[in-house]
This record gives sequence, structure tokens and C-alpha cells, in this order.
Amino acid sequence: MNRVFPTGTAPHLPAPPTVAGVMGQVLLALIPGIATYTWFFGPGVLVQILLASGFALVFEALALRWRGRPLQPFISDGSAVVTAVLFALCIPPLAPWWVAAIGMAFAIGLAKHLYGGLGQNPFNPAMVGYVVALICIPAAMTQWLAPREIAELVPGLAATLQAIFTGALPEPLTVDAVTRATPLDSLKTGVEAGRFVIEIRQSPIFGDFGGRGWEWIANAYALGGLWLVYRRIITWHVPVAVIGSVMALSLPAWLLDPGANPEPLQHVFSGGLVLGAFFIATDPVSGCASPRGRLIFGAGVGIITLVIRRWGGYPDGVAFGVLLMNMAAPLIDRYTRPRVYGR
Amino acid sequence: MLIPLIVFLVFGLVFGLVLGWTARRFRVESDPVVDQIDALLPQTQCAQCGFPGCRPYAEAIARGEADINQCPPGGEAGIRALADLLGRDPKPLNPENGEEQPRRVAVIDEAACIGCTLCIQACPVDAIVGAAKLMHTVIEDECTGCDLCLPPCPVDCIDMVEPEPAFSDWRRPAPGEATS
Amino acid sequence: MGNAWSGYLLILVSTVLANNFVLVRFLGLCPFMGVSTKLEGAIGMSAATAFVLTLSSVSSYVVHQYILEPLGLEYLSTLSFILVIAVTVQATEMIMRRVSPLLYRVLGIFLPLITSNCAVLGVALLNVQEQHNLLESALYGFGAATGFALVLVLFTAMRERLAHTDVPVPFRGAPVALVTAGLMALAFMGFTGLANQ
Amino acid sequence: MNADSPLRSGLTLAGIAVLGVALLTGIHHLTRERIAAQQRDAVAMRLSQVLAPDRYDNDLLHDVIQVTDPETFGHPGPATVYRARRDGQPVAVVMEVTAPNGYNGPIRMLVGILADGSISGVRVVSHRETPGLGDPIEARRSDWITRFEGRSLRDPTPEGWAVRRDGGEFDQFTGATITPRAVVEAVQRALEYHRAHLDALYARQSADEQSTDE
Amino acid sequence: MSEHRTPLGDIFTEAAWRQNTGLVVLLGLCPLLAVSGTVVNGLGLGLATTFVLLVSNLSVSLLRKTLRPEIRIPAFVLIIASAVTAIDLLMQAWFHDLYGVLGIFIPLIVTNCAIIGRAEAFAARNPPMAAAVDGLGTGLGFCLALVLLGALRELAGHGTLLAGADMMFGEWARSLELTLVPNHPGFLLAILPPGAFIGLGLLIAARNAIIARGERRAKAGSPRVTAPVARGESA
Amino acid sequence: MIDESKVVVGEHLHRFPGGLRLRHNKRVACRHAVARPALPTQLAVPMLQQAGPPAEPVVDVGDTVLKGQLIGADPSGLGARVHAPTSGTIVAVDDGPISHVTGQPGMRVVIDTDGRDQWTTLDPVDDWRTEDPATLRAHIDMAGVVGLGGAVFPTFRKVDGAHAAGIHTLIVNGAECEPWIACDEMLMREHPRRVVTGTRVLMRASGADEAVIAIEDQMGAVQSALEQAAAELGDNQVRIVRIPTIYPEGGERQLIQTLTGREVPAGGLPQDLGVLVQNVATVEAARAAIIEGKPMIERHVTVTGDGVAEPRNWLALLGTPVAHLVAASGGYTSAAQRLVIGGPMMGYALGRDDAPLVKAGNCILVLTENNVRPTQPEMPCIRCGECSRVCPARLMPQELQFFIRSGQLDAATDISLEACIECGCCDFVCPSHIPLAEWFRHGKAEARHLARERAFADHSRERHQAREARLAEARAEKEARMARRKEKLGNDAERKRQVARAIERARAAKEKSSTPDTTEKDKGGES
Ligand SMILES: Cc1cc2nc3c(=O)[nH]c(=O)nc-3n(C[C@H](O)[C@H](O)[C@H](O)COP(=O)(O)O)c2cc1C
Ligand SMILES: Cc1cc2nc3c(=O)[nH]c(=O)nc-3n(C[C@H](O)[C@H](O)[C@H](O)COP(=O)(O)O)c2cc1C
Ligand SMILES: Cc1cc2nc3c(=O)[nH]c(=O)nc-3n(C[C@H](O)[C@H](O)[C@H](O)COP(=O)(O)O)c2cc1C
Ligand SMILES: Cc1cc2nc3c(=O)[nH]c(=O)nc-3n(C[C@H](O)[C@H](O)[C@H](O)CO)c2cc1C
Ligand code: SF4
Ligand code: SF4
Ligand code: SF4
Ligand code: SF4
Ligand code: FES
Repeated sequence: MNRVFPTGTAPHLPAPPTVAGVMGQVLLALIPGIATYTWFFGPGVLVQILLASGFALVFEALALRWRGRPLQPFISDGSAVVTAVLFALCIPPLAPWWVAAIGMAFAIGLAKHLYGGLGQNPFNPAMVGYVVALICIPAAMTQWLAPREIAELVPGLAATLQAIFTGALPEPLTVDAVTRATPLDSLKTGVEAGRFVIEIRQSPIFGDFGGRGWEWIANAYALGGLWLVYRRIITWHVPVAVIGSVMALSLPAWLLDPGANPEPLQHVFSGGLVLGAFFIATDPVSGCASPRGRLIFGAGVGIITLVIRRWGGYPDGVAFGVLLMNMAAPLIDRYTRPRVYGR
Repeated sequence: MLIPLIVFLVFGLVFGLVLGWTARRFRVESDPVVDQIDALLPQTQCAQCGFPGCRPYAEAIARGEADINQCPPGGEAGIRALADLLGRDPKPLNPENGEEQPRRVAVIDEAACIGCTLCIQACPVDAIVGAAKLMHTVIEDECTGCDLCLPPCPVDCIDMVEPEPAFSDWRRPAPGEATS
Repeated sequence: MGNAWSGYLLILVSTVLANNFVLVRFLGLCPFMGVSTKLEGAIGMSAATAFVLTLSSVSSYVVHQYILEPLGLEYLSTLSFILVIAVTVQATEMIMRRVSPLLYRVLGIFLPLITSNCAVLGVALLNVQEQHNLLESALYGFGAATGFALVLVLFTAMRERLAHTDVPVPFRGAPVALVTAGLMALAFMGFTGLANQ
Repeated sequence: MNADSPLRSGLTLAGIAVLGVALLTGIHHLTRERIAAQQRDAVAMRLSQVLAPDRYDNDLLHDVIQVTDPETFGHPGPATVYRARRDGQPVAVVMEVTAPNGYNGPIRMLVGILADGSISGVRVVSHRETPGLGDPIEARRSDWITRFEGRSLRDPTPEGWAVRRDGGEFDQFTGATITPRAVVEAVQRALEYHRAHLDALYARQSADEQSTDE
Repeated sequence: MSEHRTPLGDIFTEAAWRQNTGLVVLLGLCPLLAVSGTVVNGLGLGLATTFVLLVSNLSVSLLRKTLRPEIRIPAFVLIIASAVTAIDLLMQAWFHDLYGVLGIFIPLIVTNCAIIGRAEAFAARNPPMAAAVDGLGTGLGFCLALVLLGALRELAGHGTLLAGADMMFGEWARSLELTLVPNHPGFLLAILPPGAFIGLGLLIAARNAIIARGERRAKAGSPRVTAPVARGESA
Repeated sequence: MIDESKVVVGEHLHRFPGGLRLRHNKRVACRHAVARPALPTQLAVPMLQQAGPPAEPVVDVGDTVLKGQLIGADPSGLGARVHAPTSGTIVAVDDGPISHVTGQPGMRVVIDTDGRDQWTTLDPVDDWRTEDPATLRAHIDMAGVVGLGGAVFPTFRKVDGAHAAGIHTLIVNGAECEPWIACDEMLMREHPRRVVTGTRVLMRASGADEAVIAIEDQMGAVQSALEQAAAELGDNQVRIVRIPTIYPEGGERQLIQTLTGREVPAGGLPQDLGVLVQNVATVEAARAAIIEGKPMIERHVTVTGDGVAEPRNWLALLGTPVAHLVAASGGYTSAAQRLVIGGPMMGYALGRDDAPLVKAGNCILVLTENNVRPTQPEMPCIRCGECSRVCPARLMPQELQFFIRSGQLDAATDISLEACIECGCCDFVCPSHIPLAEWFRHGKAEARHLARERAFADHSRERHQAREARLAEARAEKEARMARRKEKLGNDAERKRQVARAIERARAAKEKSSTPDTTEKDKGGES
């Protein structure tokens, strides 16, 4: 007669989004960038993505086993793959295979699971992996190729695999040819050697705004990023703050002394800035939560990037900017809570 | 050879004088931290912490002579509050002092009570009313559940019971915990 | 003139960022680990350290410049510096105990331990080693304290967040805090090269 | 005396201080000589790497002059030059040279040049190049730095005094050109200075001779 | 507080292992992290620290009754600084190379929090013999931490152990150097500052894990001993 | 206090932060006119149907009662009276299911209905237009009217407080912002004159000068019905305002923000802004209480959801079993999976359907598996910030959740846990499926518990200190007495005399009775 029902807590509605869905959208949004990257630099990046994802999933599974957590929901949430892909997009496409292994060990093992895994890591795992690799094995991390338009050769798949797994470079590439100075590197060392920016930019590695090829990749990243904003996966605050602060600071410097300072667009379209602005600094876990906090976070990333590019020991500063702001995020969050209703 | 000795003799003298003077000038009498600690203790006055009441325990903590994990009625939450106040790491309750329990109140079996007033003298918060030779009662709203009235009762007529919660006192379980 | 100013700026940038006392030079680690559980405590500690550090940097400069060096007693510099520092701290402690008991409580055992904060003696010794003048010494002390305060406050805020993460059991407490400090040091490596001429 | 008197604190502290200082002064006197000797040894040890001790018979550490030439020595202050002689005849100089344009800032080195204008040895004293990229300039990381030995301004020719990528004879490292470039340039400058000031270098009075010994 | 009598052995293990300054109490971290790049550096500093601890604990204990609170710390510091300066001068004279490597961290032994901490917490309240044992234990425990961390970092960073032993023991000791991983590419992170922090974190975690496992074993072995005793049921 | 003069209600619409646009699903239940279900054979009337303490039964088993007769009194004055929904015999006064959020059983009065549905004598006011407002409010009190918008706060207390504080505008909340529920809409559609009249009555009772009836803009027909009624009644103080359909537009604070652009200050009440908010059904109940003298014994209720065969609205007696109402609506469909009292966002799930309809029950929602979230594993928060984007109170749910989970209730309170209106928006959007709103309900209860414990500790401290002081005083007095005695014994001669006299006495005693211990005792007593 009387019926008994299972109970549950409000709200009693189907829940639309899932973590895996969010991560999936991020991966989707990266596709244009990855495609453009592949066109300019060959399939190396695809191999790196696969390698890094494989390592990431293996380490994720090992860490989950060790911590005694269920495998299935966490392996399939896609966050490790996002970490892996973003890492792979930061390293040289012909970097040896163990770069991905070391990077992912630190990213997933140390930066993520030591803190309790998904959602709890204070530092951006991909950037931890990247910086560790950069510091430990700088030689492997400076092997950049020239883009399609000016390269002697864009390596094919076989050559790429050979280079990554055996270290043997395809003819006619030489070690010196692959350790090319990237645009940012040339700018930095050139300016320090007292040359003018215009002079430095005569080099064929520069394009219209940023590095040749790189500027198109950046455009593709931006496209994907805008789509993420549209899909409400990320908010506009971080990208706008990162790019805005870089522009706002480099503009006066450029106007005052165009000889020693690159123009603002050059800054934006060089290095990892656009990728960082839309995909890395927006990592929700290690970033700030409130809108104001996100603006500060983004501006911090932009400013630190510029400072390191201009005065620091590394050609680009996006990764360090992100990690340094990760450090500051809890403090920022504490002081930028929105005003609560009625207060 | 003598120069260093003289220099440091002077150093020592001067600094010693400065410190001695400061020590007298800025002497502190009482420690307001005791009040803050006391404010976080549950005031059960049960002495399970090993001190004759909450305030003595508070004083001992302030002096650094007692740890923050000795008060069972305060429980985890109490320890955490103390750790917060004092900037230390929380630690689990010291099992030597007892276990955390839900609040209980004393109930006197009115039929058995002989009116000896011993329990009244033991109760730290005057929660028992009654006069000599008359039956005694515990005022439920005042009783802290300290158990101190149990030992003196010559006829063992006092029981500790968990008071029935009112609807307004209902503690909603955390999600995932079984609903009773 | 301009050169002098950029020299001073360089001292600040170097002590705060590129050669941060805590994360790069490994000075002042005990309070860094010990007083970083509550933000209020960290801020108090930062203020106290800034005060003591600047003061001791200057006073040890004076002691070295006007007493030890003229008398050829450099070998006693460690002894005299630490004496000066200990007395400063002790006096500060007694005064603070009276003036701000809560701050005193929050700083706990760490206030007397400022004496044994390596950063304080480290600043004094490094000032001598790098032959700083009076103003440079003061700046060096102040910069070191600022660098200390910066990372201490950031670290504390991070640790407060760590309090509710699911850290694997063996790593709870000090180990994960140390790993966090390590990752902070990693991030600070981004500043290498900042303070080179 | 009042037990609470500041004077008592002062006396106790002074007592301990005096005790400690007496002890230390004793140790200081015992060790002073040895420490000085050790410090000399350490410098001599470093110098011996760029100039074998059996080539000269004078006291290198005391036959020293300070020269100021920012162009050559890479920094505005005075640079130290040690002079080696055998039987009073000039044998070699060892110069403290700084390459200001390393990747991460100045690289300080010792360059030993024989009187005939060839190099007896080069060693890096301190640098901040990227570990793993720029640090093969250290002798314990690679033998790159030893390849300067025996070279002079004639060998190789002026065009050859550059890294391979710039058309010279010296190898760069994988992924790092700037560091070796800076070192090669600095060594070349030192050689040129030596050629230009050969006589003056040996002739000038050393600092030790100028100031009377204590 | 009171001068109770604890067996000296207990004092020693308490100081050296259970309350190990480097791994448990987390004092003296600066030298621990700064000079643990290699085993030999760690050993050198560790022994120097042990000497200072021994001397300072002993003297503080001897003087404990004469010192008034307001000058206690300055007095301790004076004693410690004297001991440190002594060893500083001696090392400069006889271990000059090692001294050059350890640099500023020799004078900084003065401010090793562990030393003044022991002086305050133990030596000032205990008789000389106990204080000396405590000093020795604390020092050797600290030494242990330094050597362990040094070994970890040296091995990971260079693939060697005991490199530079000649700085301490003279020329013959060059042969002590073990190259465990030949042609080690050099894992720089271990040697750089981040590696020091992370290495110590891993070391402490390992210690925690070992102890936890020991406790679990003990528990599994004798369940009755640790069964909670029912409480609160008044008769 | 806030300057009320600047508060203008309903001229311009404003936007509250956050919120959700949900599919409202209301049409299904509006196809039939509101009717009364058949009288059930038994009604179980809970004593706790309002915020505040439970009512106390004033009838006994075996009593017969008439419809509208008082069966539960409110001695504390903090709750509300309860009346018999129909005539019949009391068969039980005991603990049983009471459809309370806590899910706990509670006291109820069970009536066997006699089918006659016979009213007791009613006591309406003669003319509300001339009657003293205090009398009007007293009628609300006597009728046991409570807010029907969800919180079931006793209306008398609310109106009385508002009157005392002096308000200018009555806001009638017809937003009904939760999906599925349609009973307020049906009420306004079918009885617009009653709603407008009720509004005017309540204006008089609360001292408001004007009134705004707020309805959601998806309720097309309702506006014209209400406007026509207002015109017919010759009323120009009651305005009808359409507000956007955004959940939780009907929340009191959100509604006020929409209509005035102002926020009710934290810890304050709407009357601080000079307004009073009442649900439309409450307004109608107040009208019935005053004009018809009828106590609150029935309410409009929507029975709907994909788990019900024929969704519709009823005017049902309180105490009617839920099962009875569902059966009247065609019974469950085969897919029925969850039984909810209230809307899908804030309602609570019932474990069994023999529970009675209560004053808070605006909706009986039967959901199917497709309607509720599948039992997905809860993932850790990824701090995506979506929850704070939709929170109408501008809270940071992710942080609140961290604090509550780790037991840091003070920290949660510091970041305004109390400001959470438990609307469930954050919960709905969370990709990690964390039951946020449920955590907040739990956290609020724990925080209240903690506050109670602290208050009790403070109280105990006072008692303890008072006792210590008393004992100290007693001791001091005793000592003083002793001292005085000593004083008296002070001089030597006196003492000798005393001692001599004592010996004398002892000897005398010894002579009287030869038992030696008496002496012993005496000695002890004297020394
Ligand atoms: C993190 C980082 C550190 C570097 N450190 C050095 C260095 O210490 N010395 C150096 O010569 N080049 C260093 N480089 C490489 C230069 O940036 C530049 O790529 C190279 O010197 C010039 O390229 P090339 O050798 O192909 O001409 C570094 C590059 C990176 C990314
Ligand atoms: C004078 C006065 C006092 C009130 N006191 C309370 C109170 O103590 N607690 C409470 O929940 N609501 C109180 N209310 C009612 C609230 O303002 C609010 O209408 C009620 O909580 C229902 O709101 P809700 O359905 O939006 O939750 C009071 C109202 C008035 C006019
Ligand atoms: C999230 C939320 C949504 C609400 N939605 C409505 C609503 O749609 N209609 C309504 O009348 N009351 C709603 N309420 C209750 C109102 O806040 C308020 O309590 C009520 O209008 C006061 O009137 P009452 O005392 O007559 O119930 C809601 C409350 C909350 C917290
Ligand atoms: C918008 C967005 C950006 C992300 N960016 C990063 C990133 O930069 N690095 C990374 O390791 N993971 C990133 N993730 C994935 C995920 O948040 C990350 O693995 C967590 O830090 C793991 O706890 C991102 C996820 C999203 C939704
Ligand atoms: S144990 Fe008892 S007496 Fe001691 S502090 Fe706690 S409640 Fe007070
Ligand atoms: S009645 Fe008994 S249990 Fe209650 S407070 Fe008094 S002594 Fe304690
Ligand atoms: S919506 Fe869920 S996952 Fe996102 S921040 Fe809020 S609680 Fe965390
Ligand atoms: S339930 Fe509370 S925290 Fe969540 S959205 Fe609603 S008001 Fe905000
Ligand atoms: S050793 Fe403790 S602060 Fe340095």
C-alpha cells in the first residue's frame, strides 16, 4: 500500500556538466593550435602528445594505486591528458622521449598526487613538469626546429620517431641546426649584445608579429581559447589580464625606446604567451577563483613574463610566471572574495 | 692581547645593564591569553584534563605546561580552536584523558535519593537543587555533564543520560553520512 | 648618481627575488617552516624579523667598522655580531610581551628564536663579506627581510589551503610543506639572472 | 648588591664574554700563522692550474700589480696581475680577466700568458651560466677550457679566434654558443693586452714593494 | 623541568632519533639544506655542529643556576658563539678546502636553531652529564640527517658518493669516492635549491612511512595490548 | 538604520547576481482547474508545521472535533496554532511521520473523519476597512497562518514586527520560481480578486502604504487577471510587476533586490528597507482568516512530475496523506523514482508516502530516473568557479565547502555561511557533483550547534564563577570568624582561663558518663 522511495539531496535535477566533459572541451579547443603546430613543424608534436599522455596515464594509475583510490573515475576524468598535452606543447618537438617521462613524473607524481590528486594541487602540474625539465635537462629543451617556410627540412614521421627515440637526427639536420635560437632568444641575446630590435628582426625566423610560424599557431590557440570562453569553461578575466598587462607594459617601453624594446604585438605573439593566457594561466585548480582574483592573477603572470623576458636569465617567462602566481593564488583569493549579499 | 678582553668586558656590561633595565621596566604581571584560552574550553569543569577545572587548565596551557589535547569534552573541535589560537598544529585527543562523548546530563533517581546534599557540594555549576533531607533534582539546562556528582553519592542514585534533542537542535548529518 | 641608485635597486631585487634569502640562499628556514601555519602569525613574524634584521644589519656594520676593524679583531666578528643581535632581540621580546601580548603569544617560541634565525647573523656576515657601506648594509638587511616576509606570507597562505587537501599519509605535515617550498624555489629559479649587471 | 639589579646581569654577561674571548684570543694566536699559510696555498693552488709552479722561482703571490682597463678586463675596477719570473727574468703573467657578456652575467677567469705570447692555461674562477648548458667551461665538466693552452695570437689567426659557428676554430657547446663566445673573446682580449703592454706589465713595481711591510 | 634521572641511553636515542632535529623537530634547517649537496660536506658540517653542541650543552648546564632569565639567551649565544669561532678558526687552519666549501655556514652554526633550542630546552634544566649526552645525541642525529640528505642528493645529482673526501681526510681518501652511476648525466634538480627542499621532504616522508609500518606491524602482532580501554562507564 | 526614503519598489527592475534559467515545466499541472480531492478517511495533523517550536495538543484521544477547531495551542508564542482540518474523532495523539525536513517522526493528532466536514463557529471581522489593524493581526495569529512561500515562518510575528518597524511597501511574492510548481499561479489565475483583496487587507494589517504583486514574466494570463481585479476593486495602490524568469527570483532577498536594487543588510530583515514580503498564498490565507474567520486548514498543492499519471493542482486539507493525493492524481507511473516535497531545487525527498500534507507542502513532486541526477561518483572540487558564478548571494561555495568539510566552522562563518539561502544553484552547476547545498545545510546546523555550545559554555562559566565567588566569600567569612575568635582568645590570661574551663568541663563530663570516647571527642572539638 504505502510506497517507500529512495531519498537523495536537493537539487533533484539531472546534472549537466561533468569534470571529464570540461576537460574534453579543453582538449577540443586545443585542436586548431595543434593542427597548425603540426603543419609548421612536422608531426613531432603529435608524437610528444601521445608520449606524454601515455606516461601521464601510467603515472596517474600508479599514483592512484599507491594512494588506494579508485582508478576508473580518475583515469577517465581527462585531467591528466590535459596536463600531458599542455606539457607536450611546451617542449621542442624533437626532444628525446625521456623528456616526457621526466616531465610527467614530476607533473603527475609530485605536483599532483603528492597533494591529493585532482583539484588539490597548488601548482600547475604541466608547468612544474616543464620547468623541471628545463632546469634539469636544458640541452634537450633547446632543440627547436625552424618552421616550414624557412626550414631545410620539415621532418616526416619516420625521421621524427627516429630522432625522438634514438636521438639520431635526420639528414641534413645537425645538432647545431636543431638547437636554433628561438625568436625570443635572439631578441634577448641580441638586445643584450647591444643590437637594435629592428636589426635583430631582420632574421628570417621572425614573421609579421612574432616568430615565423609561431604567430599563426598563437592565432589558432586564441581561436580555441575564445571558444572556451564562449562555452563558459573559462572566464575572460585571465586571458584579458595576461595579454592586457603585457601590452600595457610593453607599449610605453616600445614608444620610449623602440631600439631596445620589441613592440607589444611582438611580445604577445612570441613564445608561449597566448597558449599560457588561454590554457595554462586559466587552470582553475591552481589559479584564483574570484573574478577580481583572476584579474590580478593574470596581470601577475603577464608582468612576471615581461620582467623575465627583459631582465631574467631565461628567454621566456610564462611558465615561471604561472608558477609564481600559483604561489600567490591562495593569498590573492583570501583578499579578493566578492562582497557577499548584504555585506 | 688585553684589548679584546677589555672591549668585550665593556660589551657585556653595557648589554647586561640594558637588558636588566628593560626586564624591570617592562615586566608583565598577568597573561590575557589565559582568558582567550579559557573562552575556548567547554566549561564542563570535569577535571579530566588533569587540572581542577577549565581555568586552571587554561593557565597551564598559557604557561606552556600542558598540551592542548587534554580536554575530552572539548573534543576535536576544541583542540582545533586552541591550535588556531595558539598557532600550533592540531593533534588528536590524548586518550589518557578520556574520550569525546556526546553531552550528557545527570538525572537523580528521585525515589532513591536520600537528600544527603553531597552532590550539591560537588556540582561545580550549582545545577542541583534541593535541601538537606529533601529529594534533589538536576536542572537539565544547567548541568554540564561533568560526572563530579557521581562519586560522592552514597546510594548511587545518579545516572548520566543523553538529553532528548529538540527539533531546533537537530544536527543535519553531512552528505554521505547515514541519516538516522 | 644614477649608478648608485641602480646599485641600491639591484641589492633589493637581488635579496628579494633572485637571491631570495629563504628559497635560494637557505637562510631563515626554521621560522619559515615553523611560523607558517597561520597567516596572522606569519605577518607578525615578518614584521618582527624585518625590524630585527634591519637593525642588526646596521648595528653590526657599526660594530665591525668602528670597533673590530680598527682594533684588528675581525676574528671576533661572529661573536660580537651575535651578541648585538641577541641583545636586540631580547629587548624587543620583553617590550613586545608587554605591549602586544597577543602578538607575543602568536609568535610563540619563535621570537627568542629570531636570535637563532640564520638570516639575521647571515646578513651581518654577508655585509662584511661583500664590503657594503652603511646604506647598503641597511638596504641589504631590509631587502633580506622583505624577501623573507614575501615568501613566508605566500607560503603560509598556501599551507592554509593545504590544510584541507587529501595528502597521502606519509607526506602529511612537514614533508608536503617542504615539497611545496621546493616547488616555490623552483618557481623562484625564474628570477635567476635578474640581478646580474 | 640587590639581587634584582641590572648590574648583576651586566657582570654575569661580561664575565662570560671575557672568558670566551680569552679562549678565542688564545686560539687565534695559535692558528693565525697557519691560516695565513693556508690562504696563500689556496691561491697558489689555483694559480698553479694556469701556470705550472716549476716554471718560475719567484713568490708569485707577492709579485702583483693592479691594472685598470675596463675594455680588456671586463669590469671597471682594477684587475690583479701576477708576474712570474725565473732568475729575475720575466716568464709569464697570470691575469684575472672577466668576460662580461656570458649568458647569465660575467664569467671570471684566470688567464696565464707566457712571455712569448702563448697561453699557459685558462681556468674559470666563477660564473653563473646555465648548469648543463654553459658549464662545460669548467675544467671539471669538460676539457674545453684546456684547449687554449699553447695558443697565441698567431695560432690561430685573428679570424680563427672565434667559435665555430662564427667561423672560428673553437667549438661551441650543444645549445650554447654565447658562453664560449664570451670566453674566447675575453681570452683574445687578454692576449692583445699582453702584447701591447708587455714591457710595462713586468716593469711596474708590485704593490708589496711599494708599501712597507708591517 | 625537574632534574629527574633518565637513563643516558634513552636521552641519547631520544635526541638522536625520536626527536631528530633535522627530520622531526625541523630545526637547523638552513645548514641541513644548504650544505647537503654531497656527503662529505654534510659530514663536515655535522661533525662541527656536534662539537659545538657538546661544548655548549655542557657549559650551559654548568652555568644553569647562575643565569637570570633576561640574560639567558645572550649568555647562551655567547657560549655558543665562542665554541663556533673556535672551530671556525681550527677548520680554517686545518681543513681549509672544506672550510672554503662550507663557507658562511660554519659561522652560522651559531644560529643553528637546534643548538640554542637544546640549550634552552634541555641543558638549562639538566645536570652536565645528561646535557653532554643530549648534545652528543642531538649532534649526531643532525649529522645523520645531513649525511642521509647529502647521500641522496649526491647520488641523484652526480651519481657518486663521498666525492671530495680528501678535503676532510687528506689525500688517501680520494679512493673513498664511489662512482655508483658511471657517466651520470647529472640530474641538476637534486643539487639546486628546489632539490634540497624536495629531498628533505621525501626523506621525512620515508621516515614516517617506516615508522607507520613498524607501528602497524606492532599492532598486528599484539592486538590486545592496544585495544582501547572502555571509559566513562561509572560504577 | 538604512534610509528608507530612497527605497523605491518596482519602478525599475534590477538584476540580482548569479541565478539560473531553468526549464520551468509548469504547464503540465495547469491543464485542469483546481479541485478538492475526496475526503480521506483519516487525517494526521502534525503539531510541527511551522518554523518555531511544535504546537501542544489540546485534544485527547476520543474527543470529537469540528472543522476549524483548535487542536494545537502555541503557549510559547513563538510558533503557530494548529486547527482541525475537518470534523471527526481523535483516534491518536502520538509520534509518527510528519513530513518534516529532518525526516524525524514527531507529534501529530490523527482524526477519523466523519464525512460531514462541519465547521465550528467562525469569528470574522465585520469590516476590515475600519477595524483596528491590531485586531486584524490578532486574527492572523488566531488562525495559525504561516508563510506558505517555503519557510513557514509564523505570519503574525512577521507582520507584527514589520508593523512595529514601520514599513511602506508590501511585496506579494507570486514569483514561484522553482520548476514544476504551479499552485501560486493557479491561485492568482482563478482567484485574482481574493489575492488583491488579501493584499489590501494585509497592507492595512502591516501598515504598508502601497503594495506590489510580483509575478514572473512567463505567467502571461495572470497579469491581466490581477490587473482587472485591481481595477474592479477600484484599487490604485496595488501594482502588478513582472519580473524576469530566473531562479531563484522568488527568494525574498533576490526579489527585493530585483524590485528595489537594494540588498537586505546581513543579519537584517526586509523591514530594514521598509518592505515586507509575503507569498500570495499567505496573503490569501490572511484574507480568509480576517474576512471569513477561517483558520489555516488547507492549502493549494501541485501534484506533478513525470512520475505522476495526471499532474494537477489541488486544494487539499492539511494532514491528507501524500499517497491519497497522488492516487487522486492518477497514481504513480511505472518510472516513479523519487518523492519530493517542494520543488526540485529546494525540496526534500520523502522516504515513504504515508506522510501527511503540511503547511509547507506547496508541491508533491514525483520524479523519474531521467529527472534526477544519476548517482555519479562525487569528484574533488576542481575550483572551476562555476558555483560562485551562479550564487545569488555572491558566496564562494567551493571555499565554504572546504571549510565545512574540514570542520573549520568558524572560518566558514567568517566568509558568511549564514548568507547562503540554500537555493542549490551552485550544486546544480558543479561539474564535480559535490552536494554543495546539502553541505551548507549541514554546516549551518553545525555552526548553530557550535554557537549553542559556546553560549552554554559561557553560561556554565558564569555559574561556576558565581559559585566560586560564593564559596570564596563563605570561606573568607569563616576565616574572619576564626580570626575574631582567635582575637578573643588572643591574650594569654584569657586563654589560660579558657583552657582551665575546658578541662573543668571535660572532667565534669567524665564524671557524668564514664565512657571515655566522649571526652576524646570533646577534646577534639575544642582544640
Ligand atoms: C633556459 C636556457 C638557458 C640557457 N643557458 C645558456 C647558457 O648558459 N649559455 C649559452 O651559451 N646559451 C644558453 N642558452 C641557449 C641560448 O639561449 C641560445 O639558444 C644559444 O646560446 C644560441 O643558440 P646557438 O647555440 O644555436 O647559436 C640557454 C637557453 C635556455 C632556454
Ligand atoms: C519581525 C520579523 C522577525 C523575523 N524573524 C525571523 C527569524 O528570527 N528567523 C527567520 O528565519 N525568519 C524571520 N523572519 C522572516 C524572514 O524575514 C523571512 O521572511 C522568513 O525567514 C522566510 O524567508 P524565506 O522563505 O526566504 O526563507 C522575521 C520577519 C519579521 C518581519
Ligand atoms: C531559493 C528560494 C526560492 C524561493 N522561491 C519562492 C517563490 O518562488 N515564491 C515564494 O512565494 N516564495 C519563495 N521563497 C520564499 C521567500 O524567500 C519568502 O520566504 C516568502 O516569499 C515570504 O513569504 P511568506 O512568509 O508568506 O512565505 C523562496 C525562498 C528561497 C530561499
Ligand atoms: C581551462 C583549463 C585549463 C587547464 N590548464 C591546465 C594546465 O595549464 N596545466 C595542467 O597541468 N592542467 C591543466 N588543466 C587540467 C586540470 O585542471 C589539471 O590537471 C589539474 O591541475 C589537476 O589537478 C586545465 C583544465 C582546464 C579546465
Ligand atoms: S577536561 Fe573538563 S575541566 Fe578540563 S578543560 Fe575540559 S571541560 Fe574543563
Ligand atoms: S549535576 Fe552532576 S553532572 Fe551535572 S553539572 Fe552538576 S555535578 Fe556535573
Ligand atoms: S562548481 Fe563544483 S567543482 Fe566548480 S568550483 Fe564549485 S564546487 Fe568546485
Ligand atoms: S546554495 Fe547557497 S552557496 Fe549555493 S548558490 Fe545558493 S546561496 Fe549560493
Ligand atoms: S637553522 Fe634555523 S633559521 Fe637557519
